[in-house]
Amino acid sequence: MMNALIFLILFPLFISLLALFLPRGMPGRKVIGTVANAVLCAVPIYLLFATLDQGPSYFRLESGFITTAMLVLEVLIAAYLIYLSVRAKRYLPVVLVVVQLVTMLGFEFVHGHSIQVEYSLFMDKFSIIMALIVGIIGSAICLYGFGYMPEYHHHYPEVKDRRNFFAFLMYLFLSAMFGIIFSNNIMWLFFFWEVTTLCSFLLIGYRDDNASRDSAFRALNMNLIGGVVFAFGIVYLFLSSGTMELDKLLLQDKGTVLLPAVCFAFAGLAKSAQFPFSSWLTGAMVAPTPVSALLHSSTMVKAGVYLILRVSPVMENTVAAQMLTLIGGVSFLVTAMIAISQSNAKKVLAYSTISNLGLIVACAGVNTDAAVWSALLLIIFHAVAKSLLFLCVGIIEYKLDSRDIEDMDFLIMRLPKLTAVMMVGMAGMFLAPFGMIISKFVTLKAFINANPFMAIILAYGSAATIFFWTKWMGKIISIRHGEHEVVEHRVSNWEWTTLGILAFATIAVCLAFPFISFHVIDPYLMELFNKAPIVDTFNILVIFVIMLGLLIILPLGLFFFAFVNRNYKRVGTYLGGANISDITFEGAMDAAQPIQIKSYYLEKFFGEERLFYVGVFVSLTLIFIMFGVAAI
Amino acid sequence: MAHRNLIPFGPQHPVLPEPIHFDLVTEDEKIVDAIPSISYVHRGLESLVEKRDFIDYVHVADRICGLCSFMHSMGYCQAVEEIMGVEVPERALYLRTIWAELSRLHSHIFWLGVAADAFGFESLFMQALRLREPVLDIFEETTGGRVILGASKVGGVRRDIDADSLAGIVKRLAKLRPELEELSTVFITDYSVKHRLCGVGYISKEDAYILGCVGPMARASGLDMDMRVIGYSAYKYLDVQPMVETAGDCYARCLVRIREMLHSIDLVREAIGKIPDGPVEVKVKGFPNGEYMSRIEQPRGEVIHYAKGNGSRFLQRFRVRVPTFSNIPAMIRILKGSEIADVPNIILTLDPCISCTER
Amino acid sequence: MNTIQEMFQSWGMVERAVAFILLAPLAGGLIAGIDRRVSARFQGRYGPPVLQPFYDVFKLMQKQRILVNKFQNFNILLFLLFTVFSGALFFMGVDLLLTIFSLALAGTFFVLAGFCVGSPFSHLGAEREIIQQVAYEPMVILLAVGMYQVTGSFKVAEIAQFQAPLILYLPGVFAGFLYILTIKFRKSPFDLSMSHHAHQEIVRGMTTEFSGPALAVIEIAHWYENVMLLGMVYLFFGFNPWLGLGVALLTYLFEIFIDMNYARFKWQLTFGSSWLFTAVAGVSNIIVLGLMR
Amino acid sequence: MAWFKRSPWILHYNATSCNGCDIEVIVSLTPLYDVERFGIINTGNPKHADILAVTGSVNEKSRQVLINLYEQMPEPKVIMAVGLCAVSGCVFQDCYNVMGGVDKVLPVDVYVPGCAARPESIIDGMLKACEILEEKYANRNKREKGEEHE
Repeated sequence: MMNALIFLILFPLFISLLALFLPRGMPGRKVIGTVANAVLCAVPIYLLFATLDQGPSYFRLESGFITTAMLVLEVLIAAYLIYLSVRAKRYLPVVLVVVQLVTMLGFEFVHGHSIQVEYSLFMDKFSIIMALIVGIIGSAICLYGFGYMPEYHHHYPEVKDRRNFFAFLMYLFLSAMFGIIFSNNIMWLFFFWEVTTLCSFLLIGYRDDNASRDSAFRALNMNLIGGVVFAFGIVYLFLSSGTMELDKLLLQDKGTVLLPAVCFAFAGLAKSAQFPFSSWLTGAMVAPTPVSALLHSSTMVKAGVYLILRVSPVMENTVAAQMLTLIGGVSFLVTAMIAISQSNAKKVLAYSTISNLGLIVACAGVNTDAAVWSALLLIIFHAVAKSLLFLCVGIIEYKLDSRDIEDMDFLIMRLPKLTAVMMVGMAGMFLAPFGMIISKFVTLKAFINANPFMAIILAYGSAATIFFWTKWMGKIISIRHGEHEVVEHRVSNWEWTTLGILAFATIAVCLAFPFISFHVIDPYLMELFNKAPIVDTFNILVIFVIMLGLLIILPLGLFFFAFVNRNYKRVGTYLGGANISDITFEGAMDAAQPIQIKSYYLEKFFGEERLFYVGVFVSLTLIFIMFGVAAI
Repeated sequence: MAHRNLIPFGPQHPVLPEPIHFDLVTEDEKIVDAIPSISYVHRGLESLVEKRDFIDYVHVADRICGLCSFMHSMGYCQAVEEIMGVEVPERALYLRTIWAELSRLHSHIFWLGVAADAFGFESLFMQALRLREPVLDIFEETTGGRVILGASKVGGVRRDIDADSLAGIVKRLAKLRPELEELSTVFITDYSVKHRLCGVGYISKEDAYILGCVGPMARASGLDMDMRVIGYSAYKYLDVQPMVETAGDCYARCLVRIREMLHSIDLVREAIGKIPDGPVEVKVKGFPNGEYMSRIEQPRGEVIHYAKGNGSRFLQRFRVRVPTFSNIPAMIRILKGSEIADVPNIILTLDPCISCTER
Repeated sequence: MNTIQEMFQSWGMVERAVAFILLAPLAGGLIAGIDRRVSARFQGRYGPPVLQPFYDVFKLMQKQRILVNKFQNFNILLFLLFTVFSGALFFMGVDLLLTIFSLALAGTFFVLAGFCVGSPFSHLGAEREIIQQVAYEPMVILLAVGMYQVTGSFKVAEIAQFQAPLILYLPGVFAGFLYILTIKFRKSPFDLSMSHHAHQEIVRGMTTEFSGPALAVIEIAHWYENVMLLGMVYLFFGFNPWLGLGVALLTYLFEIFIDMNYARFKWQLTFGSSWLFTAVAGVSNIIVLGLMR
Repeated sequence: MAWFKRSPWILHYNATSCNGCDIEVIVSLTPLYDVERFGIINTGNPKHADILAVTGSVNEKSRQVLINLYEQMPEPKVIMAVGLCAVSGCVFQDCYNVMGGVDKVLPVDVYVPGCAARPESIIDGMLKACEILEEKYANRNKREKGEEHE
C-alpha cells in the first residue's frame, strides 16, 4: 500500500522528467503520455477498491535523508524564485522568499535534530477522494494538453515554444499534489505546498508577456504570503506542542494548537483564492487552458481547501471557526454576484470557482458531520464539472477566436457536440438533478442547524449563481437558422476523448454518489465525528428519477423535434412587423438591420470594481479577528 | 462595453397605438441610441388640395387626425377665412372654442388612460377611458358622431347648439369634474406612478427651447408657450391660463395635462356663459387668393396650418406643421440614456400623433 | 373539510400525486377565471365568463403550430413536466427543498425556452425573467429554512400537520413570501418578463414567439404552479385546514388587489426591493428564530 | 367542437388610419363596451392573434408590414377591415400614397363600415369574425381529413 503512495508521488515526477528530456517529435512520446495517464487513473481507483472497508492507514518511512533532500530542493527553489524575481525587477517575492527560507532553515538548524516523526505518509478516505480527483481529472487534462498545445502555439506564434517544459511542469504539479494529500509530516506537506506554488507561478507565466508576467507574480506573491504564514505556523506548532504530524495535531490540546491551525487555514485561504486573495485566480486565466483547468479543478485550489478541511477540527466551536465560515460565505456570495457582471468566459468560470470553494470553506468552518459531508461532495462535483467547462471554453476560444460569452451566440449551431458537453458541465454546476445542487441541498440543511445566518447567505448566493449560469446557457443554446458553419471537425481527438471522459464523469458521479457517500465519505466522517449524516433515501430516489428521466427524455425529445415532428409551419421571429427575413428587419433609413441580442450584465449592481473591494475589506477584517482570537 | 442589443421597436408594437419605428440600441436595458423611422401612415393628403374644392377640403382636414379632428378643420377654416377676409359670426367662434376645448378634454383624458396602460396600470387605463365617455356623448349629441367630423366649415360652423343643450353640457361637465379630480389624484400621488414618471425623460428648459418643443412638452419644462393666449377664435374673450411646470420630466408633463384638462372644463363653462346669440355662419363668395398661417393650440401643442390660394377653386398649397413633428427631436434626445421600460412612457408623454405628423 | 383532509392523509403518495395532476389544472384554471372576472370588476367592467381560461386553452390547442425553430417547444414541454413534477412532489408531502429546487429547474427551462428562439423580445423577457428568478429565489429558500427551524423537518407532510400555528412563528417569512408571490403570480407591479396584459414594452416577453399549443402548455403550467404556490401559503395555516384554505384564497384575492393598484415597476426596483424586503422581513425572522432556539 | 367563438384574440394594426378608428378599437375594450365579455383580448402580437383588425387604408410602407403580420399569424385567421378607409380608402382614395382598401393586399373577411367606425359595429364585426374563424377551422379539418382519405 505504501508503495502505491510513493509510486503515485514519484511516477508523475518520473514522467515529468521524461517529458522534459525526451526530444519533442520523438515517436511514442504521446504513447508514453497516454499510458502514463492511464496508470495515473488506475492507481487511485485501485487504492479506492483495495481499501474500501478499511480505516486510515499510516506509514513509517525513514525520513532523515528525504527531509534533507527536501531542504536542499527548497533552497534551490528559493534561489530560482529569487533569480526570476530579481530578473523581472520585482522585489516583494524576494523578501517573502527570504523570510520564508530563513524561517525554515533557522528552524531546521535549531530544532531539526529534535523533530520526531512517527508516520510520514498516511492515507484515509479523504486522501483517496483527492487522489482520485488528481489522478483522473489531472491526467485527463494532461491528455487534453496533447491536442491543445500544438494548436496554442499555432495560434500564438509569438509565444516561445516550451512544450517540453510545459509538460514537465504539469506532471510535476500532479506529483506535488499527490505529495500534499498523502503527507502526514507537515514539513513534507509544506515542501510539496511550495512546489505547487512554484509550478503555478511558472505555468501562469508560460506566455511570458507582460500580462501573464503580472498575473504570475501576483499569484506568486499571494501564495508566498500564505507560505510564510504556513512556515510561522509550523514553527509555532513545534515550539508549542512538539509535534510535526497532521494526525497528532488533532489530538493536541485545542488551545495550544489553535494558532498554528489558523495559520494553516490562512495558507489554505490563499491557495484556494478566497477573499482577499481571489485576484490571483482571476488573473491566472492568461495561462493556456489546461493550466487554468488544472488550477481550478483538481489541483492548487483544491489543495487549499484540503488543508483547511484537515485542520478545521482543531478550530471546532471557536470564534476562529466562525470567522472562517464567514470568510467562505462572503467569498461565496460576493464572487457569485461579481460573476454576473463578467462577460469573459474564463473569468466567469474563475469567479464561479472561488464561489464554490467559498462554500467548501464555509462548510469546513461549520465542521459538523453534514457540513463536511457536503464539502467533500462539493469538492468532487466541482472538480469534474469545472474542468469540463474550462476545457470546453479552451476549445471555443480557438474555434471562435474569442473567449467572450457574447461571441458564443448560436454556439449550438456551430459546435453542436461541444455545446452538448458544455451543457452537461453547466447543468452540473447548478441544475437540480446534478451534483452541485445535491451538495448545496445538504449544505443548506447543515447550515440551518449550525448557523442560520449562513443559510441566508447561501440562499442569496444560490440565486446569484442561477443568474450567470442561466444566461450563459441561454446564450449558447439559442438557435438561428441559416448562415452558421459547423466548425466542429477541427477539434482534435485528444480533446474529444478528454471531454468525453469528463462529461461521462459528471453524470457518473451523480449516479454513483450514493456509493461514494456510503463507502467513502461516511467512513471518513465516522472516524471524525463518530456519526454520519443520514440522507433521506426518498430524496435520492427522486433525484435519480429526475436524472434518469432527463437522460431518457432529452435524447428522445430532441429526436422527436428534429426528425418526427413535421406538423408545423416555420415563420420569422416577431420584429414588430418590419421583417425582411427571419432575422433582419427594415430599420431606419430603409437599412436592412440584423437583430443583435446580448445578455444583461447589470454592472451598476454587480460590477467587479464595486463589489471586489467590499469583499476584500470584509474578509480582511474577518481574518484579523480570526488571528486575534487565535492569538489570545 | 460592447454588449449592445439592436431591437426593432415598432412599427407594430402593443404600446404604440400608431406605427412608428425605432431602431433601439441598448446595453442591458439602457438605451444608447434610438433612430426613428416614419412614414408608415403617410397618405399625402396635403397634395389633395389640388384635387378637392377648398370648401370640400374641410372634410379632408377633419381626417388629418382622429383625436383632434376638430382642431385641424378649425385651423384650416381659419386660414382660408383669413385669406378671404370672411368675418365669422361671434356665436360660431364661441361654438368652435367650446368644441375645441372639449376636444382637448377628451384627448387629455385619453392620454391619461393610454399613459397608464403604458406603465402597466391597467385599471387606471380602464377608469380613465370610462370617464372619457361622457365627453364623447356630448360630441355625439352636438355633432352627430363620436369623433367630431364636419362640424366646422369655411365661414362658421355647420350646426348650432341650443341653449338647453349648452346648459346640459355645463351640468354634465360639472358632474365629470370631481371624478376627473379623483382620477388625477392617483396620477399625482400614487407611489408606483411616481416611480415610473418622476425623473424619467427629463429635458431642460434650454434644450426644450433649442429643440423646438411645443405644447405640454414645452410647458412642462418651464416654457410659457400657449397659442390660445394670442386670442384666436373666442379665446380673446376668455380667461386663458397657460399651465406651466418646471420639472421637465414625464411627471411634469402629466401634471400639465391634468391641470389643462380641468382648465378646459372651466373654459367651456365660461364660454357657454358668455356665448352671444346670432347666426352661426356666413355665406362665402369667391375663391381664396393669398396666403396665411393660422396658429392654433392643439392638445399636443401648437399646430400651424398654412394655406396659399391663387384665386381658383383649388388651393395652390396647403401645409400643416404639427406639434408631434416638432417634439420628435426632443423625444430622441430623451430616449437616449433612458431604460427600455421608460420608452413607452417617454413616447406617450409626447402624446404623439403620428397620423398628424405624417399626414 | 376535516373528512377531506383525513381522506387526503389516508392516501398514499401515488394517489396524492395523481390527484394533484388531475385536479390542479381544474383548480388553477378556475382561479385564473375568477381572477379575470374579479379584475374586470375592479376595472369597472363586466369581464369574461369564469371558464374563459379553459376556452382560451382549448382554442390555443386547435391553432396551427407555427415555429421559429424546430426545438423551441421542447423546453416548454420540459417546463410543464417539471412544474407538474415539483407540484406533485409538494402534494406527495416530501421534502420541501427538493420541491423548490425542482421548481427552479422548471423555471430555468422556461427561461431557456425564451432564450433559444433567438428573438429580441423574448430574449429581453428571458433576461428579465432571470432577474425575477434571482429576486424571488432567496425568499423561497428562506421559506423552507424558516419552516424547518420551527417544525424541525423539511417534509411537507409533517409541516402541514404541525399543530402549532406556523404563522405566529414566521410572520416575517410569510410577509416576505407574499411579496415575492406577486412575482410568481406574474402580477403587476412585478410582471416584468411577461404580462397577461398586452400593452407592454417588450410585447409578450418570453411568450412572444410561442403560439398555439405551446402557449396553452405555458398557461397550464402556470395553473399548476399557482396551485402549488397557494399550497405553500396553506402550510403557514396548516393547523386549521379551513383557515388555511381561506387564507390561500384570500392571498390570491389580495394579489389581484395589488395587481389592480400598481403600475409596473422597473427591474431595478423589483430586484432591489425584493432582496431588501426579503432581507428585512425574512432574514430577521429567521435570525430571531435562530436566537430563540 | 371548436372554441374560436369563445376566445377570439385580436391584433390591431394601424395601416394609415387617422386614429379615429384606432381609438374606437381600443375603446371597445374599455368599461362601456368591454369586449372581454366575449373573451376577446387585444394581444398585440401576431403569433397569438386570431383576428387581424386593420384600420386605415394601405400605403406602400404599411403594405409590407401587413403582409408580415399576416404571415406570422397561425391558422385559422381572419382579417377585419375596420372603418371606411380600410374598406375602400374613404376620402384618401385619391391621395398619391394610398393604394386603397385593405383588400388590395390581404383577403379581407369582415368589413366594418363607419367613419369613424363605432364601437358597436366593431363588436358586431368581431363576432362575425368569430363565425368565420369557426368556419375556416371546420374547412381546414375537412381538408385535412380529405387528404387523409386520398
